[in-house]
Amino acid sequence: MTYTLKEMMALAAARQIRNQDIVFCGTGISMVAAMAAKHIHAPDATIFFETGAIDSCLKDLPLAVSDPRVMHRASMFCSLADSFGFMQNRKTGQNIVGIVGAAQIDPYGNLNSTSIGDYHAPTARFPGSGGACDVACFVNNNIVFMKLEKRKFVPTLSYRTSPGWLDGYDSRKKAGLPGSGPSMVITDMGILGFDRVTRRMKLDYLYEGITADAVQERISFDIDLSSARPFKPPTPEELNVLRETIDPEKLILN
Amino acid sequence: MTYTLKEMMALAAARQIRNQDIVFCGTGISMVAAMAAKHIHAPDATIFFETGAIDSCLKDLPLAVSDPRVMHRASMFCSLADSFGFMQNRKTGQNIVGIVGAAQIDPYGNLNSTSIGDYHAPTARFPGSGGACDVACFVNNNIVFMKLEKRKFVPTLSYRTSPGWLDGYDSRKKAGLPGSGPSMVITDMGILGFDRVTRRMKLDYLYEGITADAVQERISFDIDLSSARPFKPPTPEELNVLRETIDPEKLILN
Amino acid sequence: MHHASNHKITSIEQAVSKYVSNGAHLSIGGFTINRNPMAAVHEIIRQGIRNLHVYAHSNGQGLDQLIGAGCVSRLEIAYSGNGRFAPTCLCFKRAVLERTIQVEDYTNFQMALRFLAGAMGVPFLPTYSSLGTDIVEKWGFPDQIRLDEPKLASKKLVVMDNPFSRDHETEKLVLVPAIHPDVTIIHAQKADATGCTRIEGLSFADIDQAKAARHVIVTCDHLVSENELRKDSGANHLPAFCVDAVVHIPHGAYPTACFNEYDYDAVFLEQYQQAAGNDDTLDPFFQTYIHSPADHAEFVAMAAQNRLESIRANPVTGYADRMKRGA
Amino acid sequence: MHHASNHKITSIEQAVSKYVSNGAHLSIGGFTINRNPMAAVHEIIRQGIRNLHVYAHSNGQGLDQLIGAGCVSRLEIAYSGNGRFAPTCLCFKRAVLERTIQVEDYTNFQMALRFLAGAMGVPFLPTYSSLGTDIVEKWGFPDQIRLDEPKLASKKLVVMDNPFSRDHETEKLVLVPAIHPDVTIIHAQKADATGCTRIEGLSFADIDQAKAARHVIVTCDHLVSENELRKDSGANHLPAFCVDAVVHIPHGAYPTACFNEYDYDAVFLEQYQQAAGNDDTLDPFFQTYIHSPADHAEFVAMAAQNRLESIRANPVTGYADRMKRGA
Repeated sequence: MTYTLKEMMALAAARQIRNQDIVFCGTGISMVAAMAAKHIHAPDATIFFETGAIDSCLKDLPLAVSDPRVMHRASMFCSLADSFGFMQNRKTGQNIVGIVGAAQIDPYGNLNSTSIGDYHAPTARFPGSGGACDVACFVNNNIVFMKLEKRKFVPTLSYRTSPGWLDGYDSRKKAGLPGSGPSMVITDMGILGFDRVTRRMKLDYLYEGITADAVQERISFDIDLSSARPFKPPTPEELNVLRETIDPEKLILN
Repeated sequence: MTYTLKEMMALAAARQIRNQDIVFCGTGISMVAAMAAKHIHAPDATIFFETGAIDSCLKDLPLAVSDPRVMHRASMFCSLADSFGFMQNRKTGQNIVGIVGAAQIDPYGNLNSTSIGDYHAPTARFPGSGGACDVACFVNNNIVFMKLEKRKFVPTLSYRTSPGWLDGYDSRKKAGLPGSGPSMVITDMGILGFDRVTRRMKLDYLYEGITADAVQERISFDIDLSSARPFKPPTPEELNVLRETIDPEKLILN
Repeated sequence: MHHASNHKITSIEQAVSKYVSNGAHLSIGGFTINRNPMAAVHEIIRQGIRNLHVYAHSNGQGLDQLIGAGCVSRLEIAYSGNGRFAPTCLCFKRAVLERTIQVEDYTNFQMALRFLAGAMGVPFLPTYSSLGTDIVEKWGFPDQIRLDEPKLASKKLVVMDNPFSRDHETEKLVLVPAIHPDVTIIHAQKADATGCTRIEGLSFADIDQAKAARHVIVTCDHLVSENELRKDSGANHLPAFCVDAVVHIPHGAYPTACFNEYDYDAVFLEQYQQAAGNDDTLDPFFQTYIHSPADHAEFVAMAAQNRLESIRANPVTGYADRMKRGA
Repeated sequence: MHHASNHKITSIEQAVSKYVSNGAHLSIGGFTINRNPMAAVHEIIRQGIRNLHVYAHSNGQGLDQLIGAGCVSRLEIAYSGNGRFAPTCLCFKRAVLERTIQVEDYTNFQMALRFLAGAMGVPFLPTYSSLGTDIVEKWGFPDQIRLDEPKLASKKLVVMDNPFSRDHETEKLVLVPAIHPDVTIIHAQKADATGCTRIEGLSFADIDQAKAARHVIVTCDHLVSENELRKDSGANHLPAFCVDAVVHIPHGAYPTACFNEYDYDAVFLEQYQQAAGNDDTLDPFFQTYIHSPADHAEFVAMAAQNRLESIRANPVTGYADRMKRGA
């Protein structure tokens, strides 16, 4: 059964979600992942939006975290301040899985979604943090979604919008951040992880038919490729859920 | 028409409430005063409870600020934190009239509602601040309700629960408190005010048939009696509202 | 929708015995004579739990009974009156004067902020309240207690200069520390089997008390379907993931009020006041009303006698607007 | 009940001209493609207001149009995307790259806390968010702007040590300063003549934005009686005393969504994206849709064409669940 790399990315993220997780969803592919997880293997996972919709029963794919579709049969509504409070609170925050994207990532999983070049005279401008920095500060299991491209995987960020493992080792803890750095980076070619000690990016999984060298070619800094292993391709059941149930209009998986 | 001093106290407070005021109500006689004001001359005044009932339409006299009667046709419900936020917020706080009681008051209108004697081994214990200290810190027009008794009007407090004018002059402003000290003390014999400069207590009004000396006899420190003037006794209409509409069961005005 | 979460439904015996141990740090919901989790309070008394550290704003009836039964050794509190029924709660007053409990005084806003800080996951929140007062100057707990008990805040409060002030004259602020109770118990009108909870009428500080706690017990007058609560998401107050135990107890707040369900029982609250003044009258009162009844339903029937109909809430006003409350 | 407060009802022309002057500090409600006060945004553009200082979390469509029309000179913001319609809002991006606006970046939580601090009347609130990032390190506004403009916070933020820490290793916190907009404009489903306001569905940060502001304009789809709102006090969000002006504008959030009323108009939002990329296309777009129509109703009729029925909310789901959104 053929599939697109976008479908593979969505399913790779979906598979990380366990039945008792609270999933912080951003716009786009992370919503597809969370919806897929609930339909496939984690029916009790709680979908949680920074806009304040808690435990939404998504019937139609939202096109933004403020889309009225996120309000569908939620267990409750809260304010922006309250929803981030659930993340900063250690009792609830430790059970939250964050899924975020960015324009750039560095070897320690720090993210830039603000600008490139001089902050006061940038050559490129992105939307800014939104809730991404907040979730990256607070939660214990943050998953990053990025397409592998040399201009996205860079040794140094112009602007560090969201904290990853900062400068590696225990620098994140020393900075006083309550949650953990990113657990993985899900790309369109494989899944990157972080060394347990140095916290530097490394290659963990390769999608079907992708080589480790092909991954390294799309990253502007050297990563450890030695522990790469194959990642299970999508099952027909998984693909069917994505295509028939979650995004039949191909709004995201286009 | 005869009347009790409790009725006079309630009406003295009611007359201070203007049509655009937001009235912070405690338990007991301050609720009677606020309800009377709305029925007599300030129909648009907003009755506001620290428990979070905003703009209640009181139909039956509540026996506590958490009495479900305070929820009757309120314009909204909010949390404790939100309700005190309305007071601390300068936009709304400056329009709030507080009405509070206490066990003891000193010459500068500071209040004790906590304990007498050593704080760690007290000889008398009262309920504590509740919201009284908060309202005394935040609002611009705080009215104190006290029965005149020597043991209640004392030169020095064992415990300063709620700030009045602190040590007089500009000491309150220097302490960093946002609102103003108490505007008056409504007693069962007359109304006490505070000197504009020294902020020391003085006698402003005497109820019908009460002498200035009789007031001074019930206060354990000397106050200026020289500007005392007579206070208008209750009108039959005012008394009728109190007795027939507000507290027909004599739950408070007993 | 959840599929396998009905395990949160339990009995009040089990919920209390699992989450409220000797020495636990406890907060209860409600305010003076309204929506106190009375069935849970009675169960704590019945189980003879001791040395509780209680965090209270104006929790009223439930708190005073816990103190009267000897369950409490330390208390952080803003207000211990109970409306017209007690200018100062009697058991609280006796315990302070007899020095059988240790007390630290805050204001209602400060306690609300402390629960909010706990809910938000920050160590403190700032306020202007209590500047210039003995709330700032006089601390209730000896330093040794703070040192020995890591769950307590390391300081009662901290006064700081406003770092955003533009003036030479600094503005001061009072930072009040977060509270993280081991367990918060609230009573709500409605909850479902997953723990999703709806409070009708005022919620007081219940929501932040629950979010701040390590564990949460919800007792409810009505156990309803998930489906029913999800029909009006905006009316709900706590999501399932904040709640550990759900106990269905009709009249669970009696003798305090529960909006839309029942009013306070002024007669029984007055009977409590008559008994609370000394142990000679209070012990038999607790024996009769707490230790003897087989369950909360039997207590309610015994305590309310023929008044249950008269305290039933009028569905229009939410309370018993024809209830006689005078002498 | 209020007797003489109907004077808050006004027209959008009058409300904007009274409360939104050149150089005003403004915040608008809503979030990306939902419940932006679009009728008010269009009126601000029509009146040619300039040099606005805007406080935004993720305000999306309304904010980008204000920037595109040249109304904004300074911006404090967390996010300028617009869901699937714009990964980065086009007018915002152009204005930053062409340096026609000055920007200071925060996070969504920080902006929410800053409005909450304003609502609560404190100068700051603490958070752990943004430690170790350039949100802390890189400040957008030159110091001179802060000196010249007393309405601005004196610092972007302050990092402090946790005064309640027991450890030698101090915990750090970021204190973010309160916001007090001159005016906040929100759109709600329902309001009454006194200003009491009900939002259905998510309220985002609207309530704190309103409480923090010196003046508040509420536009509403339905102007209802005081009596109707008081039947369900728990469903209301702002009391009368927080609101200065009430404007009845059906479809006042169009082309953004309004829960229970209408969905976003995906087609028109896409048309805006096609126009927003440069002034040659945007100017005529604004001419056609903002300057030419006699009022908001005429704009809606022109913009939505035959789609008004298809974006009407299904009363069961609150949105147009049969609306075609794909290509």
